Amino acid sequence: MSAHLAYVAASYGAALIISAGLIGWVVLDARARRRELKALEDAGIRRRSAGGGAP
Amino acid sequence: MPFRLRVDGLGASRGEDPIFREISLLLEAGGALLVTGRNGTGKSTFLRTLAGLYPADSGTILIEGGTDPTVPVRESLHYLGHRNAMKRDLTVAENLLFWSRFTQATDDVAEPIDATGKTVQALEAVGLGGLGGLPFGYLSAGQQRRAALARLLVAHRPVWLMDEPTAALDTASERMVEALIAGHRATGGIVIAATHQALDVPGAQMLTMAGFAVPA
Amino acid sequence: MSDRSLAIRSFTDLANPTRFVALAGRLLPWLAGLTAVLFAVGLTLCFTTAADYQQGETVRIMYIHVPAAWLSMMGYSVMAASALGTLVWRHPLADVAAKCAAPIGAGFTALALITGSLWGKPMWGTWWVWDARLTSVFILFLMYLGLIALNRAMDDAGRAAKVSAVLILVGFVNIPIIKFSVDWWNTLHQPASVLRLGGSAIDPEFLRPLLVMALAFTCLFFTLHLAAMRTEIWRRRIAAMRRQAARGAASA
Amino acid sequence: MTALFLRDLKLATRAGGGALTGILFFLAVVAVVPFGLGPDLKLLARVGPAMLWIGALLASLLGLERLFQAEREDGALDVMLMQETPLVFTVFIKCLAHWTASGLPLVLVSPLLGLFLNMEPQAIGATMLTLLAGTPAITLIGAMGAAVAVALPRGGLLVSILVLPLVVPVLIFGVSAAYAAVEDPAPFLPPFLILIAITLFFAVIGPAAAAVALRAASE
Repeated sequence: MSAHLAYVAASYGAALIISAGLIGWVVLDARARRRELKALEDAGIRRRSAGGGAP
Repeated sequence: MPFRLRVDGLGASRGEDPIFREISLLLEAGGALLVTGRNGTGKSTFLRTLAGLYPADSGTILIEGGTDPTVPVRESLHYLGHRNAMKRDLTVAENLLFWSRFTQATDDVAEPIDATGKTVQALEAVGLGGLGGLPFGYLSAGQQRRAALARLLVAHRPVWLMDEPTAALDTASERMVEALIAGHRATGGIVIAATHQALDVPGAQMLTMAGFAVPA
Repeated sequence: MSDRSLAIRSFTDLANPTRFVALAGRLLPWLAGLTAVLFAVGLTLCFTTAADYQQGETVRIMYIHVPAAWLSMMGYSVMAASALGTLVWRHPLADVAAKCAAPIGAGFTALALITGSLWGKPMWGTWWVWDARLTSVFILFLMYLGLIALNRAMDDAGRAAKVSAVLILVGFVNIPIIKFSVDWWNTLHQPASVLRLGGSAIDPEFLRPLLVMALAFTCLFFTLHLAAMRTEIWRRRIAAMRRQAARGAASA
Repeated sequence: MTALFLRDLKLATRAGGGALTGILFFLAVVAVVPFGLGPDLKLLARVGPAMLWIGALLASLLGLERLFQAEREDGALDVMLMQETPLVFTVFIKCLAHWTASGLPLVLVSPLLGLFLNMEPQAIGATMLTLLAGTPAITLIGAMGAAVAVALPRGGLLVSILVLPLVVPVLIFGVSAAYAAVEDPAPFLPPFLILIAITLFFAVIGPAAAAVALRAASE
C-alpha cells in the first residue's frame, strides 16, 4: 500500500509544480510588462490613442 | 455611363501605424495617374490596396459603368508588382500562354481565346519576338521585366496597376513602356503607375505620397 | 465620473482593451481568492474520503487526473471560441484570448498526461499505456505545442492572428475524428482486458471531491487566463509605443 | 484551371521539380528498414504495410512546404489572389497537381518496395490501394501547413508539428485497412471506406483553410 502512496504523492507534487509554474510565469510576466510600461510612459512617449483604440 | 474608377477616402495602416489616409480620386476611361514619393511613403501599399491585396481600413474603391457591377473590383485590374510572376524553368512562351489562359475572364470564353496568337502579339509588342522559346531564367533582368509587361497584354483588363514598370529597363524600353501605356489608354483603359523616373504620360493626374511622419 | 465610463455595459464594450484591463484588474483578486478557497476545500475532501476498495490509495490520483483532462479539453474549446471571435466577429481581443489560453491549456494537458502515467504504473506496471483516452490527450498536447510554437513564430500580431485562428478551428473540427480513429486503433491492437480508466461507476462519495477539484481547476484556469490576457495587452501596447518612439525619433 | 494543372505538372517534372525527391526519399526510408530490423523475412513481412505507409507519409510531407512558397516568391500568388475563380478552387487544383506529380509516383513505386519487405502480392495490392486513397488526404492536409509556411516567415519550421495530429487518423486507417486485407477475421471495407471519407473531408477543409491563410499572408 505504501508504494501506492508514493505515486499519489508524486501526482499531487506534479500538480503543485505545474500550477505553481503557471502562476509564477503569469505573475512574473505581468510584473515585468508593468515595469516596462511605466518606464516607457515616464520617458514621455504619449500613446496616440491613449484613450483606447487597437491594443 | 462611361467607364470610370472612383476612389473615396482610401486609407490603410500596418497594425497601429497609418500608411496613408483620405486618398480620393476619379479616373475617366483613357485617364492615367502617376504616383510618386520618397521610398517607404506607401506607394506600393497604395497600389496593393487598390488591387485588393492589402486590406484598406477606410474608404471605397468603385468601378462605375463596368460591364457587370457584381464583379469585384479586383477582377478588372491587372497588377504588375516588383516581382515578375514568371517561372524560371518554363520558357517565356509557356509562361505567357499559361497566364493568358489563367487570367482569361470566363465571359470571354464565348469567342475562342486565341491564347497562342495573343502570346505572339504580346511578345512582339514588348520586343521579345524571337525569344519565346528561351527558358525565362536565361533572360536578362531588362528582358524579364519586358516579359512581365507582356503579361498585361495577353488578357484584356481595363485597369492597369503598375509598380515601378520601368525598373531594370534601358531608355529604349522606357519609350516602349510609354507606348504601351498610351496604347492601353487609347482603347479606353485606365493606367495607374508608381514610378521614380519621369515617365512621359501626357495628361496624367499626379499623386505624391507624403507618407505619415508621426508627430514626435 | 470616470468610474462610470469604465462600467461594462455590453459585450462589445469588452472590445476596448483599456476597459478590459480595468475590468481584469478589479476581477482578478476576487477570482484568485475563490480559487484558493476551492482548492482548500477540494484538497481536504481528497484526503478525507476513504480509499477505493479495489484501487486503494491510487484513486486519489483520479482527483487530479480527471479534472486536468477536462481542463485540457476546455482550454482548447476556449481557444476555438476565440478563433471564431477572430474570424467571424473580428473581435480585437479574441486573438489575445486564444494566444494566452494555449500555454495554460498545455500546462493542464501535461498534468493530465503525467498523472495518467503515474496512475498507470501501479495499475498496469508500465509508465505509459497506449490507452485510447491517454493517446487522445497526448495528440491534443501535440496540437497545443504546435499552436504555441505558431504563436511564438508570429512577429506581427495582427497579421498572423487569422492564420492561427484558422488552425485552431481546423484542429477543433478534427478532435472527433482523432478520438474516433484512436478508439478504433486502440480496440484493434489492444487486448480488450485493459482496465478502462474510469473504473467502476463513480459512486457519490468519490464524486464530491472530483467535482470540487474540477471547479477549483476551472477557476485557476480563468484566473490565469485573465491575467495572461492583461499582460498580453500590455505587451502589444509596449510594442506599439516602442515602434512609435522609433518613428518619432526617425522623423524628428 | 486545366492550364494551372498542366503548368504545375510541367514544373514538377522539369529540372527543379519535387517529384523525384519524393520517390528517392521513400526508397531510402524503406531500404533502411531491413538494415534496422534485420533480414528476418517473416518479421519484415509483418511490418511491411506499416513501413510502406510511414515511408509514403514522410515522403509526401517532404515536398509540401514548397507548394505555395515558390508562387509567393516570384509574385504569382498576388495574381492568383486577384482571380475571379475562387482561391479555394485554385488551391485545390494546385494540391491535385502536386499529388499527381509527387503523391501518385509513391503509390506506383510501392509494389517494388513491397518486394524488398517480402510482402505477399495480396498485402502489396492492399497497401497500394490504401495508399492511393490516403495520400491525397496527406497532400490536402499539408496544403494547410504550406499556407502557414507562407503566412509566417518562420512558420515553415513547424509545419510538421502542426500537420502531425491531423495526419494520424489517415495513418491509422490506412495501415489498419492494409492489414485487414491480409488477416482473414478483420474486415477490409470499414477502415478503407473511413479512409476515403477522411480524404473527402480534407478535400473540403484543406483548400478552404489554406485559402484563408494565403489571403491573410498576402497582406
